[in-house]
Amino acid sequence: MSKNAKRDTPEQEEFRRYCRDWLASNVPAAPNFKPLKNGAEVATQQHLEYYSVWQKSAYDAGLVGCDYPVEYGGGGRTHCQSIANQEMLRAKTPILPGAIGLGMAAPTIFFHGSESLKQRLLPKLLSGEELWCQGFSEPGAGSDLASVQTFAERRGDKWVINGHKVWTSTAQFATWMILLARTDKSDKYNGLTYFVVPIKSELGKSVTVRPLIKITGETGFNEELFDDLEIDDAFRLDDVGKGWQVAMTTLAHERGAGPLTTPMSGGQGLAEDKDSKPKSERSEFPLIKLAQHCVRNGEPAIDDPVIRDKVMNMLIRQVGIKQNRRLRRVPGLADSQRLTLQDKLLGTEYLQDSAALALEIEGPAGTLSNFDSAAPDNGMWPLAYLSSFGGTIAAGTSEIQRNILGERILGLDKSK
Amino acid sequence: MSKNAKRDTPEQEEFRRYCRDWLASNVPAAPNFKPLKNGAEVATQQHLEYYSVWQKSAYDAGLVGCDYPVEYGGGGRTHCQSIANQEMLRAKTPILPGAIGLGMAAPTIFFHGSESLKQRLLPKLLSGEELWCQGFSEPGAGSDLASVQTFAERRGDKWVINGHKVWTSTAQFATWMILLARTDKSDKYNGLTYFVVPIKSELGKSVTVRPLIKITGETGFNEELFDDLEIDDAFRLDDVGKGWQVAMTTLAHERGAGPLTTPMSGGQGLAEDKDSKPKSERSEFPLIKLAQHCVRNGEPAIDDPVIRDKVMNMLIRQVGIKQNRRLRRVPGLADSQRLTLQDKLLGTEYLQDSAALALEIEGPAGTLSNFDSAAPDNGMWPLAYLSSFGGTIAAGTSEIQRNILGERILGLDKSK
Amino acid sequence: MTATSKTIQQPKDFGFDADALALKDVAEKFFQDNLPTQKLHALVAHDSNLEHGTVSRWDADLWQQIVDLGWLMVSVPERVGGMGMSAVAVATLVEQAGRAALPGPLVPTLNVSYILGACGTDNADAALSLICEGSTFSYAACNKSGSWEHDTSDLVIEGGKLTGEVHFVQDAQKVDYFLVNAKLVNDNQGVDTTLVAVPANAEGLSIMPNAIIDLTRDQARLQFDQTPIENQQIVSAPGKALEALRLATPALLVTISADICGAAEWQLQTTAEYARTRKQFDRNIGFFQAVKHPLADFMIAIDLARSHLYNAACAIDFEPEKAEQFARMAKAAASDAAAFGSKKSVQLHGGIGFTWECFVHIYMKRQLHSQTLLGDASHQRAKLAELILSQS
Amino acid sequence: MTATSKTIQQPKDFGFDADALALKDVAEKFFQDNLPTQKLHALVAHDSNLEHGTVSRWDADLWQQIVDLGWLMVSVPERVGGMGMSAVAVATLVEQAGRAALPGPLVPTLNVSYILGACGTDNADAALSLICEGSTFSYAACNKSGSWEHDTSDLVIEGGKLTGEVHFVQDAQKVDYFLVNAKLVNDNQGVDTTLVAVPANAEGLSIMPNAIIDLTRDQARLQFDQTPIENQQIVSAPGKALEALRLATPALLVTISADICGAAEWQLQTTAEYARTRKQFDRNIGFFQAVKHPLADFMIAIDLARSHLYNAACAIDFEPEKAEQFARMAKAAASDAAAFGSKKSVQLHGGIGFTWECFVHIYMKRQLHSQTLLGDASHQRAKLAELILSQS
Repeated sequence: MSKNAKRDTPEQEEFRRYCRDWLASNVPAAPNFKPLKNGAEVATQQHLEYYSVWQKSAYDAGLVGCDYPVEYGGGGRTHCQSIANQEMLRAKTPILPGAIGLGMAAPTIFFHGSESLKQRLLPKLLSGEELWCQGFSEPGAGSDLASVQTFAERRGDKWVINGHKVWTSTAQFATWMILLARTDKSDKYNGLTYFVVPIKSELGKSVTVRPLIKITGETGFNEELFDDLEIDDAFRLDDVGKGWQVAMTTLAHERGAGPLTTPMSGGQGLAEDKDSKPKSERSEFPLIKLAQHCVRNGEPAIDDPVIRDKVMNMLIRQVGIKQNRRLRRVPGLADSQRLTLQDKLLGTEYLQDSAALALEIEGPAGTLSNFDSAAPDNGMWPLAYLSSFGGTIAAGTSEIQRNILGERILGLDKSK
Repeated sequence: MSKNAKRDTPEQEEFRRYCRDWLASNVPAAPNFKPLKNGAEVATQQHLEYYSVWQKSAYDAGLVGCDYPVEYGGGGRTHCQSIANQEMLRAKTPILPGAIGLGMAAPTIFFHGSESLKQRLLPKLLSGEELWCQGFSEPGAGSDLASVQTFAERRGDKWVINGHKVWTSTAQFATWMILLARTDKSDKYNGLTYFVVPIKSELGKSVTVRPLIKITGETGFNEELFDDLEIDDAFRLDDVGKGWQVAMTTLAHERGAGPLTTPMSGGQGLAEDKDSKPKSERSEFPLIKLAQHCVRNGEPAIDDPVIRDKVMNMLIRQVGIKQNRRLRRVPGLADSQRLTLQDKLLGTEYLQDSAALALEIEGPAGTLSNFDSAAPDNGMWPLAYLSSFGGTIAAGTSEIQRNILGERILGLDKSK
Repeated sequence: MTATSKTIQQPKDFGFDADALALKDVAEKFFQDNLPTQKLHALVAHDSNLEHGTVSRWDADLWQQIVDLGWLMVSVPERVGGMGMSAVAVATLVEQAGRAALPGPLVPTLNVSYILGACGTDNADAALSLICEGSTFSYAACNKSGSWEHDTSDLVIEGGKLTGEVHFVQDAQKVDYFLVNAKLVNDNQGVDTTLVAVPANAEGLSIMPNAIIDLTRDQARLQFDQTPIENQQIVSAPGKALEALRLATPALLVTISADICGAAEWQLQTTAEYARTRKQFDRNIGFFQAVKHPLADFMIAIDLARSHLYNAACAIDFEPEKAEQFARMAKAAASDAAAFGSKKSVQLHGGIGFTWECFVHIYMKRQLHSQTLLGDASHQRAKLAELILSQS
Repeated sequence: MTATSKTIQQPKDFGFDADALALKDVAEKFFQDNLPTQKLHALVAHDSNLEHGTVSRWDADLWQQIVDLGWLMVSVPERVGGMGMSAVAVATLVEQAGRAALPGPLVPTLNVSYILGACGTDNADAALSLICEGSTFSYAACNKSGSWEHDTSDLVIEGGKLTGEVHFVQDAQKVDYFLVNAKLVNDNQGVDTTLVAVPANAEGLSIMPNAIIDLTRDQARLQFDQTPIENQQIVSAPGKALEALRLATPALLVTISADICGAAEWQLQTTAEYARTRKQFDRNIGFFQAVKHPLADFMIAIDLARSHLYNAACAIDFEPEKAEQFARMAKAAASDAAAFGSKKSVQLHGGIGFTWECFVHIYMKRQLHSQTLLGDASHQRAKLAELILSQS
């Protein structure tokens, strides 16, 4: 290890040992379905059960929520969640299904919720007994989050909510939703208020959840319609009109930039630990193998120097992204924020461009879907290309990412 | 000829015959320097003399300014300038040195000048006895022409001008300048006024002309400093505060979109008539020959399939631009304005990208300047690459061109 | 129209005459009226489960109208009862069909009409007559690896029986006949590439549909097992099939390029319309140069591709020695324009562009398919280099 | 620092330790203080007539300070009196020099120190001692066509005399010695590629300067006519010159990539500064996405190139079997970043960017030159493909 690597504190050291011991005998057996890579992928009852059991077990052992105070169901430790995360990654545990709850709702409730909300909501959130979903995006509010129109009207001690939210992962399983609503139509930024909303109990009544069909024909997201949903004012976070500021806390934690470390578990189902050195570039870079197997006009595609040039260019991008992630952790050598803000753009555009190149390599066979037995690589590439637009559009489009880089890093005037 | 080709009117037919006859015995011998391709290239006294003699001779014969009224020194004809232009192109005559005068100053004076200015200025402009230059751009007013700061202060019947103009071709030879000046600092668009300014007579007094050195190390443009230049109010075109509207007339004619056809002569010094079919793509597309002669890493560059792919891509662009120009003249098949507005962008970016590719083809030899005897193609390519930025920046940058296309053709909101 | 001048071989207007203009205008209106995008979406995207994606639904009534308009025979020579229109006219018709993303074997049938026209045999003329009567064809020639060359078919005719597999056959579940490229084994003269017309319901022929991404087409593998071939089914003259295919190649490239250009114009206009009306940050998104400039670039790419398209089409009629060169340029330009524009059409629609209900994915998928047909852009450039460099 | 783990061969921090950090910081401040861009411009751009462009002016006093700081010997092994610093430290030093567009033979001398270090002979060590004493070197190996391979030199040593021409020699008018790649003709063993140190003032050596575009370097053709060579000038072991060159190749690619990355960062910051302050249409032009997004893309390209740079440098010390692969990736990424960024740095400066008085052209010209040194991006990708595909 280099001199710059951080040392554990005594508390962390002890906790690391504890985690390691506990994990040695408590990692569950692999599921009998293809392991998921993150909580947003939970799609079936079977998924839900397997991962909820794991979250409860890890929570009970003190590995989830360890930095939260004891009175909110946490472990009362300091800077220990990252240790637990590292050890769970190392032990290739299953993922945690409560990703939106743990990563976004929990810190927001912690920083902006009332004492009673914190006591009521956080324990079951951390244990995974209650699942959460996020109600921010709307058909008319994508890149411009502040333009949400879902309206909450005050009626005495209650709020009545009407509107339409979209792109909600796991809404079909969630007990609660964090919801950004408009409470004042005359002020764009100061007219928003942030609520926690019980949706499961209102399903089929004032809340409708419908699956959204993606460009690929698959489901995976939902939309929700609110029709006179009535909630108590106690479900409001922070003041009326402060919704935008509260949402910033949520987004900061979503991007890993908030003060609270998100509990993360996983490794099971991931091909490679992203920090460890792969055996060879070729094994984790599928385009070379694809180009060796596909025939373009009578010759293996890899023998076409134009294809080769493009494949090498893509390999260089892939290795560069990995090294960029490595570089950002070296103080003195690089500006960590500058590199971190590039990550989403780099990753999502790489996936898109490499899938497009795969289709070029495949030639006519690139027309075949994943349901055609003759499709190379089981038809994953056309699907990967179409799916890649989820990456370049969601959570800040590539266009917005470039704005952020130009504005926050280069100090250019805001484009909006 | 196809059915759609326009037929000459009887007047045009007769005039075409006259031009052809006259040109048959009056085209001057080639100069003993490399023939220039347009009037803006006039750089030496020798150039000036040779081309002024030609312009005077063509004017006297009635081939220049033929559509202007007789009282302003014109030929009093209708739609005949295009005929003269076609015939002069065909006869490969020398270029006309008064390009800025003929193409920009003359129509502006014609549409906006007082009767006495028209009578005084147009005859010597058309005959080429007096050369003109254009004073629009300033260091702070490039893409945003309306932000010119050169100030004209009214003092009774006079105006006193102070300021700084840049990117002025042939200012060192010009008798007159068309000048856009600010007369009201409080109103951006309605605070501009348009003047014709005698600069030669004021040289070394209240007007200083200095050569600007380009990125290539060459000269070719000038900058002018005005220090209390006093002119008569009679030199104003149109009303005070109408400068922006007058300038639009100038720019429309610069882009070939104005009602008056610019006298154009030439062909001498041009490799190929752009409307006639070349013998082969190879002869007018120099990159193939370059790639056959240059060696990249031991092999002719043309044998490198990656280079080949790029060369073919560039050839496709070149042929496409030519066909785009052809297509725009076919009614019913294409939207002529949509295609015409692309022309500047297509042409200038093609020159830039093809020069960049040439440097790639040349490899290490691309480091050599045009003063090195070992440089391929006499070192034209590094020079061409550097010069190409003149094209993508001047007369509406490529960025502005894309705005124009998006706004005027696709109806998108103005970006400014 | 003549091409007498030595320097000007092509007419300046690409041979786009009054007849061509009329055809273009009729086609434009026809598709606007009869196949608006919401109708197309209801037709081909009604089921989002791609597991069932082995046949694209099409509108038989609409198709019959197209047949009745005579559009299958626009490129059939007049001597066999066709309309014998100029290639540029055909290109403008296909552009309009592409703009509507028409499901149906228009391009495959036009392609076969060009190949049959180049065969010049009585049997070929008889097949052309079938087209004039409304029959549809698809050309079947690809081996398993989807080669883009004409001489790589794995099909064999021996003793009057056709056997073997042919892949990537377009609209195979919709056409009445296949024009099959096979090696005729002849005891005396060895093996000869031969073109044969085979009815879709022929004995021993199994049509094995592919599951494909494009929702507006279908594609299949054909399996021939001892399919009997009569002499009158052989449409190419002995030893002349490859020559006929070579002659028809520019037209094949032109039709698919035209389809791509038309679809691309739909993508451009639909995305521009969205950019004119969709508000984010209190502005129509077309205000932002990150939206405006890609759309301008897409427009330019389309117009360059269209310029190449008409140049290539015109060369088919007026400058045949250059036609393949120009057609390869056209396909390269069209494919690149489509790749860029498809991507932007989805991206600039944002979240809604990622949903099944938004129409842009239908066109993106059609374009992805069209881009590879007869070879993608880099393949065209490689072939172009061969053509150009062999002239030295 | 160790590399014991089987899965983690490289230290996570690229071996960027306290010494490296100190060197980087000192270099950054040194060039800021001593070679601000206006001084560079006055130095190298003082004459705009390129007819005189055969030598780049440099600042001898500044150069002496660099020598005194020991920067010529950062990569010379400690056993011969050098500083023996890690490759990543050297990379950060060269980055700072590149950011200042330093005229002077720093990179050529560092390159030669790597080659000599790989030779491992007493004569090579003696040459390294010269570098420690402040002597400068340039490696001379290119044939007329500027080959980027190591075995194509046209120079021949026969009977103790060196004869022939070598091209594209960097900073040839500034260095004290050339490290020459020549074929030694030996009656017994045939021909052997050999590395020879030759003083710039050697008998029979003519230095024929090129007129080049880059204003911050010079370049020349060397003509050797019976230049006498003593045994102690031969620095490579018999039969081992190509092996030494192969070993040094990653370092040669790393130094030029570092220079490019540094210069690119100058281009980015200078253009961003302009975009923050230049007003058009009543806004700072950085407001416009047509300015902002290319600058963001340039930033990303630079940072990817730097990530590759340190990975390649680190591999030289810790993972030598991967070093060439990573170094070729680094040079490809750096060259592509420079090509894109140079273009944007001039374009986004608008009219002023097209003038000689604006500084951006100096960096564009240096980058154009750097891009081709040791092979441009597509050459690196071709070599990379060979390396990767030979592993199967």
